[in-house]
Amino acid sequence: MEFGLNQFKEFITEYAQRLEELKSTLNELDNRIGDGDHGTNMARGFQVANQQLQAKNPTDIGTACNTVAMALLGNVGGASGPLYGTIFMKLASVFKEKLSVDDEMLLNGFLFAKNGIIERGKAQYGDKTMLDVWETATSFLQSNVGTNRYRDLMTVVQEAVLETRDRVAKKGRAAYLGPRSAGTCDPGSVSSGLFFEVFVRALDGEGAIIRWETLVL
Amino acid sequence: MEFGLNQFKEFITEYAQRLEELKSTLNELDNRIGDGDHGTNMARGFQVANQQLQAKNPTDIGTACNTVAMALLGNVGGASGPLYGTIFMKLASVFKEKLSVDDEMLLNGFLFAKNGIIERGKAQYGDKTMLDVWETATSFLQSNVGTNRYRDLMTVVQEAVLETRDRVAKKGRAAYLGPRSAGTCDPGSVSSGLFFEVFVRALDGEGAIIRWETLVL
Amino acid sequence: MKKLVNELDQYVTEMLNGLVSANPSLRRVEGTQVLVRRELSAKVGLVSGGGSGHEPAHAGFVGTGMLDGAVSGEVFTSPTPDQVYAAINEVNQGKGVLLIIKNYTGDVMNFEMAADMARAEGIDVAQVIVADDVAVENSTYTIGRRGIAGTVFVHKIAGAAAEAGLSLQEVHRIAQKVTENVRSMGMALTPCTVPANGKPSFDLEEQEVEIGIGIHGEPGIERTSLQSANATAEFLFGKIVNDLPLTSGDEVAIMVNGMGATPLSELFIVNHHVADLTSEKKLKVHKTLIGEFMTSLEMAGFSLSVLKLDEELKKFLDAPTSAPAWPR
Amino acid sequence: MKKLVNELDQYVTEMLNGLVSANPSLRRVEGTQVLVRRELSAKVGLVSGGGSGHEPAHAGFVGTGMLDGAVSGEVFTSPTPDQVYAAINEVNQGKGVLLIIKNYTGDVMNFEMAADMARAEGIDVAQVIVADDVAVENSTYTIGRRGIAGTVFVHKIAGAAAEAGLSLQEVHRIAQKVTENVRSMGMALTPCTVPANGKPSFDLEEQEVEIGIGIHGEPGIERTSLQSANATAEFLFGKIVNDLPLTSGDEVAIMVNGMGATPLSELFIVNHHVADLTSEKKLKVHKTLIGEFMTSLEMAGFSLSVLKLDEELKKFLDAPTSAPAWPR
Ligand SMILES: Nc1ncnc2c1ncn2[C@@H]1O[C@H](COP(=O)(O)OP(=O)(O)O)[C@@H](O)[C@H]1O
Ligand SMILES: Nc1ncnc2c1ncn2[C@@H]1O[C@H](COP(=O)(O)OP(=O)(O)O)[C@@H](O)[C@H]1O
Ligand SMILES: [Mg+2]
Ligand SMILES: [Mg+2]
Ligand SMILES: [Mg+2]
Ligand SMILES: [Mg+2]
Repeated sequence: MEFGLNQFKEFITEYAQRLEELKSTLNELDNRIGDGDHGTNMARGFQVANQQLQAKNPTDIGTACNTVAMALLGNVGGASGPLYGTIFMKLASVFKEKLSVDDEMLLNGFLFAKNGIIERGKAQYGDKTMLDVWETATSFLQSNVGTNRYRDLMTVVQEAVLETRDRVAKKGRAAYLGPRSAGTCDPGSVSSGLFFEVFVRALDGEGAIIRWETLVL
Repeated sequence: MEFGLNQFKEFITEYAQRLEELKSTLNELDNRIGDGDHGTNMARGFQVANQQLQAKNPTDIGTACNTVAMALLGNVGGASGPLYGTIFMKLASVFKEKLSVDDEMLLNGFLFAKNGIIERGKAQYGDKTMLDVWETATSFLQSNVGTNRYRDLMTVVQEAVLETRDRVAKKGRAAYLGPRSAGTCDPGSVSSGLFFEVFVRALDGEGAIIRWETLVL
Repeated sequence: MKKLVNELDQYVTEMLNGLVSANPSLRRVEGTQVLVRRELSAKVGLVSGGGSGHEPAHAGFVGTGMLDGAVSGEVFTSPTPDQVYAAINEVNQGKGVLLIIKNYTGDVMNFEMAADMARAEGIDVAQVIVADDVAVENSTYTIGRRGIAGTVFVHKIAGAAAEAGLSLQEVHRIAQKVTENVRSMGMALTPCTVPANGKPSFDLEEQEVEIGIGIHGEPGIERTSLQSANATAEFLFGKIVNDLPLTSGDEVAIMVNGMGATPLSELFIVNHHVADLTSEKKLKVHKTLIGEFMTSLEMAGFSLSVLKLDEELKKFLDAPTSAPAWPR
Repeated sequence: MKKLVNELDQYVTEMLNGLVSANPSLRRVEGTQVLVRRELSAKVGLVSGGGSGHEPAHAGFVGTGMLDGAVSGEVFTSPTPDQVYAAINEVNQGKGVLLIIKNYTGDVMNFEMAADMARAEGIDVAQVIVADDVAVENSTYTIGRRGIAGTVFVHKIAGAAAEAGLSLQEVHRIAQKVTENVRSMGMALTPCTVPANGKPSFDLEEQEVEIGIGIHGEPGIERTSLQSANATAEFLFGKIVNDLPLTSGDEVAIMVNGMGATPLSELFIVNHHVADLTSEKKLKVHKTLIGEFMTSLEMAGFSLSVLKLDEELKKFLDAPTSAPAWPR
């Protein structure tokens, strides 16, 4: 599989659009165990990212990732701003000057991104943060090499998102709720699940649309 | 008819008790067209008046009225404090040193009281204040001399209270509502209607208990 | 009713105790609901007050350069004459006392009775009645307009005049000038609940508001649907400047007063547009006060006040005060 | 959702404009959501901030003797690093800048990234992370406690130290001392509604309250039934003094902070009992602050903070400031 510059741009455009659609779902989850702004934050940030991508029209994926990273860092705020900003900065460093990236490079990018989340957020797997999804996604990709791995990725990611529901948060704002944080899916995990949903579709043009609003609420 | 010191004391005791019973009705009316405290104010004031009457145990009606007046002036506040305080000060001046008062003296006392309300509050008949009730009551007593006049007084007073409902207030807090003050009985008129209800019962031992809560709400 | 309270009949007493224990410059007059400055100076005394539930009014404005004494009645209930008299008597330093009264039947009657009592004791008492609420057209009723948040400007300016050593007659003249030049109007997004009553003062649908409210939880002159902050500010501002003769170049002071539950951020948003409106009218805004000055318990909403200034009023408005509730 | 607002995406911008136009001593840094003192002096710079919705925090504490700059993010959303960097850059007078950060993942990450940017530009940046909320037991989670209203004490005391001309290292040491000696805990009677979200942050029954809340409308650590003001004060005070080593004779400062919609009268009632509790513990209350300092939009409820004082902290706590939201 190859992932080209245009696919990347489509990916961002669609992710921004899906975030807008799921804004109130993400806000609602964050309301239950946080402060109710995760949907607003993400939708705002990726709308700007998408606009800047159109405006600057970068000619390689690395630069495109950087444009997105800068837009997120400057427009998301909260915990998710630095974290998603870091994700795209790390992707930028791996995809530097590339017009298109292959499976291996993609995996490498995601691994770098995941490690970026850990460095910045100091969370561990199981802490009920977006890292839970990134850990699951990257380790699946790492250990499953084969034609269907991107479609199957979605099954795995979806499960990872839903698995955050019963966990007690150990990092982020939800952690202050203690045991009361159990019972609600982590909003950042949902936005990261959505990230992979849209990515898979951008990659092979077909991946399913997941009805997160019914799954996670 | 004669109205003696003990009857006066019973009158205050029962009025205090009835005010306590009707407190939330009076508050509710005042909520609709005022600030919701008329019941609380009156119940608080007459509770203290009753206590002080028991404690000081005055030996004539004039002194008893004065005791009540002072208790009201010092414990009611709002618009009704000075007005009911004035009522009892005026009664005190007419009933000075009396152990019992007759029909004529009662009428005289009520007329003085009514004029006291006018002096202090500067309202006119029809302004949708307690004066509407006092005007009606005193002019009925003045022009109807006969055995049943106190029982009939209650019919007249009850009507006078209910007639305040459709009026637009021209004095007091309800006046600021303009036309919106129409449709609700004036709370001060209700407490004054209650005054006459309890007075009639104290006088002849039989007058009916009026179900103000259903009539005025 | 959901409130941080203990026994309801102790509401005012506990409130005053909690307030005094946080403000060492205040003293409660023994056996009364009167708070006075701990250090009184030889000058005209200023007393204001009214029902409780308007905090920080009135006790928050006791301090050098503002009030000498504040009388608190029960919640939304004018204090009784003996309480007001106690305040007058306590702050009187032989130079006379000015009463600042908001125009409500109860307040006026109780304060005037107290003034009579004090005069009978040989104390020189003057009074000013504040009636700044333009919601009610002056002509319709003989009772005159209500006194609302504009009263705080009277406290401040008359207080500074008294602090400057002016005579009772002069302080009274200046207080009167403020009342003649201040106009206010308020609106509510939600009702409030008098603790002893336990029920909301009115019911509003999700998008309804009350326009032209007083400061005691009363309904306003009309019920309308909620408009934007800008449109709301414009409406109140329009009513006010229609009534207050202002010409381009005039200097004004503005007060955006929260009714109790309105986030400060919303009051700032309102002021953002008030600033536009004043500059359209070519008014010079000398000072803007934003915050809670004269509240109605936990009511959401605000009032807007505009005070037309001259050099004398400006001087006293800007004079220093130690009153805790007057903003820096 | 019933709010005095215009376009929701202009909430913070309009709020800042309305605030600046009322406070001539503040200036908005062009193109940012940063407010700074109009007159900066040659001293260590102090920057604080966080999401909006906590008004008067943080901009209300900008003034001589307190902060030099305040950064406002979207409502309840930590500001982005470029905004924080703009504040650092603007207030830096060559003596270094102290960042006062509340311990939330987002705040810490964004402020630290900004600090890195500033250091890369050669600016000397130190930081203090406030984690005063005793609701969360320290041991359970590695994230540490939240920063809540106690932060305002850090603003005040570190601000006075900077104003006195102390070095960045000294100001940092003193700020650190405050964070080590301040404890807070809050409770909510009602939720609040983030404007862009439109829904209440949680639902409570008529007699339910949330205990141990943060300042972003989050639910607390537990939901209980509403107790009396005294019992509530006692509970929070107990949690605080259990955690803060205090012995009889110690001097403290108290803050009773309204969350946004609580009438001041209720806060006074709370303080009435806090005063009893401190005197039972034989603590000497050097200063009590009552009012709104660190709010959560229109949430009803309050937080209690206790700061253990020594001579150094007392001196700086009592030092003058011109910040509009610090009470006289
Ligand atoms: N330390 C962390 N490491 C990884 N992810 C985190 C961490 N803290 C928070 N998150 C993620 O951020 C999400 C919350 O983002 P958002 O609501 O936008 O920010 P905030 O919590 O500041 O309001 C959480 O749902 C969680 O997935
Ligand atoms: N000027 C007046 N003259 C006669 N009665 C009045 C006048 N103003 C008010 N009242 C009476 O007082 C009642 C309100 O009393 P209350 O609620 O105790 O005081 P407040 O209006 O100060 O809250 C009104 O219902 C009315 O009957
Ligand atoms: Mg959030
Ligand atoms: Mg009333
Ligand atoms: Mg009243
Ligand atoms: Mg947030």
